[in-house]
Amino acid sequence: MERKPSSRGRTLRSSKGHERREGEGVRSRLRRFSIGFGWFFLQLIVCASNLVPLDTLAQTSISAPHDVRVFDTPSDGGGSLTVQWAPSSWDGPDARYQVLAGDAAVTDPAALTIIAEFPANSKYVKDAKTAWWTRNVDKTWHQVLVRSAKGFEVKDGTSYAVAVATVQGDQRVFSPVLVASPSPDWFNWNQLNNLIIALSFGGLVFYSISYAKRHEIFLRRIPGLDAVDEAIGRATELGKPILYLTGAHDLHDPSTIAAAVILGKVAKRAALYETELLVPHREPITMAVCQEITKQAYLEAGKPDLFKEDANFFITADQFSYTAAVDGIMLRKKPAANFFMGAYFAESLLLTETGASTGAIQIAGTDSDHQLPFFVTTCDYTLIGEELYAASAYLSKEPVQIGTLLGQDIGKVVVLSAIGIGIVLATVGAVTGEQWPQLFLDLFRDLK
Amino acid sequence: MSFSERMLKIDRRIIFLMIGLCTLLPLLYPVGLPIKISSEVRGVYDHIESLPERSVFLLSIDFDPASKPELYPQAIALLRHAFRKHLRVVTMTLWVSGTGMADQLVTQVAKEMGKEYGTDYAFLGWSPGGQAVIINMGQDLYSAFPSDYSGKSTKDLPVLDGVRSLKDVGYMVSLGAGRPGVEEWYVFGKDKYKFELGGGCTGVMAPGLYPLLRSGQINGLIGGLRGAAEYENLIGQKGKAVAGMDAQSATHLAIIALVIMCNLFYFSLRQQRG
Amino acid sequence: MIFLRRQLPLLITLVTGLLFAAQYYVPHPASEQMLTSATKWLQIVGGFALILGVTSLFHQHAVKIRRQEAGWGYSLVLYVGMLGTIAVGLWTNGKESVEGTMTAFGWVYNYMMVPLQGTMFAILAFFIASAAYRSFRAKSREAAVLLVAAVIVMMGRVPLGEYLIPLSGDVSSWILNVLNSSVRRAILIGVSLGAVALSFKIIFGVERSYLGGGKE
Amino acid sequence: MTALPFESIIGAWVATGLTLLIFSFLYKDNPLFKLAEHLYVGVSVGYVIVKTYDTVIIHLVVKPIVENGEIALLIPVAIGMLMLTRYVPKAAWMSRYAFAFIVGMGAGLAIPRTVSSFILKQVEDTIRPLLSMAGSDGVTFSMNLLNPASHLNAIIILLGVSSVLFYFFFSIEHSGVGKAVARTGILFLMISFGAGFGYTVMARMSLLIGRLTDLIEFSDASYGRPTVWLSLLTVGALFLLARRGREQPPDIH
Repeated sequence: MERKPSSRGRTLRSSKGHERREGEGVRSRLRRFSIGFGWFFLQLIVCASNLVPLDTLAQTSISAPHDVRVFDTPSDGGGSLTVQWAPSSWDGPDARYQVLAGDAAVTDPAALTIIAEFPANSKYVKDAKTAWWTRNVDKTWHQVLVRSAKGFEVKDGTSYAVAVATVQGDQRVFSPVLVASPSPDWFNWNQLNNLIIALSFGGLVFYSISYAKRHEIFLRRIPGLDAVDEAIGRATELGKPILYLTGAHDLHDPSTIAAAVILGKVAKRAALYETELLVPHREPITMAVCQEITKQAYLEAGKPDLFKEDANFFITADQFSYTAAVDGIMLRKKPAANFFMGAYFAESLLLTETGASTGAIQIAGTDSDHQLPFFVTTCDYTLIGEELYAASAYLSKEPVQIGTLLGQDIGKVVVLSAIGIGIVLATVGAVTGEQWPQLFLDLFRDLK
Repeated sequence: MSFSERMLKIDRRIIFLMIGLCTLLPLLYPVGLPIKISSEVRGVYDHIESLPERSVFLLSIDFDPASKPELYPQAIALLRHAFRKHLRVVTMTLWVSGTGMADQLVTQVAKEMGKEYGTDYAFLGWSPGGQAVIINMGQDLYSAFPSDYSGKSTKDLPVLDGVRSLKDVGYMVSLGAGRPGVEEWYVFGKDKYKFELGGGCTGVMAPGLYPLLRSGQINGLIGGLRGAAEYENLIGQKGKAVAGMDAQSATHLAIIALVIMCNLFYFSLRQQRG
Repeated sequence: MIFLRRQLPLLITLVTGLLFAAQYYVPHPASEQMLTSATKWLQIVGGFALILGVTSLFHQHAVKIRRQEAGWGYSLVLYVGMLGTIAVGLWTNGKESVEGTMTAFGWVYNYMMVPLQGTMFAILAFFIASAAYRSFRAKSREAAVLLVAAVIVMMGRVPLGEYLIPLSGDVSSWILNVLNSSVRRAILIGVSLGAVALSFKIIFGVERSYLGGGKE
Repeated sequence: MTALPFESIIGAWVATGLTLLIFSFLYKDNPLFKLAEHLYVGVSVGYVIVKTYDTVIIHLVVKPIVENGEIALLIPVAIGMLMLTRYVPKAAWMSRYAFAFIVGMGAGLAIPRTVSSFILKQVEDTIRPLLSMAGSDGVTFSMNLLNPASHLNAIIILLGVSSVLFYFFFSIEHSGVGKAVARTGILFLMISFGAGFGYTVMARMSLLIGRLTDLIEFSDASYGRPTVWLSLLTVGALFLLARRGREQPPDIH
């Protein structure tokens, strides 16, 4: 037995109602996001009072799905409608729901195409990954998207009639037919948290850069840098040269820039102590820049006459030929201190092993994390990852570098506090079964 | 010069010889020790098992000959599994110097399994740009690869029926030796286009991909030759990876012995010097 | 001129950067269409960048040959290898195989490039072994922890190790899945913050080293 | 067994020879290795050029323009050309437009995607409840170390993530409690590097195994045993080179 749907007038009214809701969407969502917690808490209480216990699996006779809503899927590229309806007391594996759609002119739901059919205890709002600021109904409601499929095309700007039916055995009960039309949107509200995080972090970085331009900023001591002086001192005592490598990349890589900055400091010390400096290169432009840096360092140390053009020299760009040549230098000249700064690849081990066998103090600094294990085991000190940048910022005193570092530090504090607060709230949520911790947790979820 | 000191200074070519023998002998006289299956590798296997026939399986062969010993066996095992499950196999590469290898690999396994080019599988070849290729495939596959490796129009390939972009791919595995590799496929691919992603990688890369595995951003990870050996075991068709496991065992134990000896001599030397 | 040479490039970076960052949040088909076209362009430009990357070698070795510097013979070998490969490649339309049979280009690839590149990295196995013996010392508590973890993972990842010490497999899997994951996650978050900061600095022209020194 | 095709046999000899030339580096850096290394660079550059020409010029640009009239593709070609002005000193500044486009677009694409893939996703997965309600048992805390998702492991991951993140703070001095946290961070870092070390050893050994497997295959009689003959030849050549080297004074640089 099939029951005929209710009047068409109501259908139109409800679809108009949705249009209004959509028009308001932008402002209301923003307001919701900003007013946030208090508002939502109220909403939750209201929703909770409507909650129907799911575990009452009753064999009562079925009825038409109630509170059905059909509207253009928000935050999408068009071509899709969202259908939502309230859960019922008889939602269970025995009953099924059908979602039907067709031309807007159709008024008889039985004449519509069946788009989806599924057990009545599936397809909930909570299955779709959404955040509270985009959710307009409770998580326990049903939700289905109507999209183009074989034999049924959903076009933007065209109106479609949609109905939901409850099926049990050969009984089928229809909801009223509703009309809505899909359209593409200009903003994906689910990603609002992503946008806010990106923008505020970007703003933070620029703010901290400008702050660093105006204020002195404390940077912690980096133990590897202290070791630099010690190593140069020892080379001077032994009367042996210092070897400094700037890595495999060119100056486009921040790690090479950091290596060049640290070279300035090493060269200055070497000039003061009058110790020979050897800087073999793999890249001609880096060599030219490092030559300038070295010259400047000797000038600052007041020993321009000691500066030698050929302290920086180019060997070859080929990875292993370069390595073999540098190993040769290590074996012949037996430098007392070896520095490996910048980006390194498989050659790192060949270099540091030879260096270790000559008994040199070795100090490395790299962000090539795949090579870090080898540097740590074969060198005396290693600047790990970001420590290399920090060392360079510390030495160069450049506000852009220091400010960026500060900005990133604050970013890390935010991440850490989010994790800390999040874990406490998640645990509270898990133990008490409350929903409100989700208000915070959703802010740090990747939603689409 | 004390004993320890002399021992530490031995010619390294002796050690080279030792490692050479540790590799060579087990290869010539294999033992065949059992291999345990890890949950990381099982993740990829189980997902392919769960796919219905004729689902689209995209395999991106993102490595070059330098990583061939590790990733080639992985690719062979994955392709055999996919062909056996009668999936529609689409292959490609983001690494220019891997193109010839990928072509040879796909052709060889397809021939072995009796599959036909165009209807059962396709090789799209290489395209430059790394991340740009991934995004473009996510937007429109035919824009990123207007023609396949042999120059045929991709729109005419029956194997790509109903596939418009990465969104229509049932499962995608990237076998990456670096950049672009598994991470890029997540960031520029799965993040937006929401296909299921699995990863295979060299041993050097593997530890860095574990956070993505834990967070479910990739649903499985085949790490290095060992991972390939596990996969070969899972599909019950042993190949080069299983054959290499004995040599792998021998060399690992040799390295461990060397590290221990190094530290013994080092500490005895330190004690002597006070 | 200064505008054309200095400000316009920065303006281009600013506009493209903001446009494509914003695109992510806009699902409208117009924005998707823009992304499709632009990534296609990026693909093609990527090809040119690749050529740019390898051609610096031409120059370097050509100079060596012209000046007959020490080892110029090797540079000649490089040139012969390159020109030979290009000639063969163009002759076979850049295909390693046609209908499953290997072409001459495929032969160069399979029997020259594959073994050369493969072996280049295989020699590292020997150097790891020698370094293991000569320099992987537990100089500090940190290095000791590293070595112990390394030994466990080396044991646990091979059948013989698992056979000798059955626990090693589970322990190494725990180290990789839990301890290692947590560290790599922290590094990943830190590096990502750095990458986002760098991207912002590039877009707003604070970081401009990518434009290259060059003459103004 | 059918005889192998001629080109495979020649190929096996060439491949074996080149493999051995590279392996000769283990003895020491020598002209044979340098020869092979330069040949490698030459061949791979040639390969990249051919592939790029075929893929980009022919398949991505010329064909679509000729066959479908996609004139818009001339824009990226123009950008690419601008990039090549690097080689013309006077016009080199024009290459900046190309780099500005690529780098700007790269930066723009990266920001939102990095935030979602590596910051949000990783933070989201770290935030896990440390207790759970399991049916009738009430509040439970799982201690199973082998299950990465257990509560105990969630705490360990939390500890690792926060101490390592703290270690990379640069605007706070590591003293007092901070020192203890930073030290924990270092220990976590070292364990992870240890895992990386173990895995890298595994990877390098696998590469060697792969090469030796090929050499064993090529020592087969059907190829004419190139491995055996060429090994002898390489050793002989190295010996000769070593003798010649001893007669000459060692080079300085």
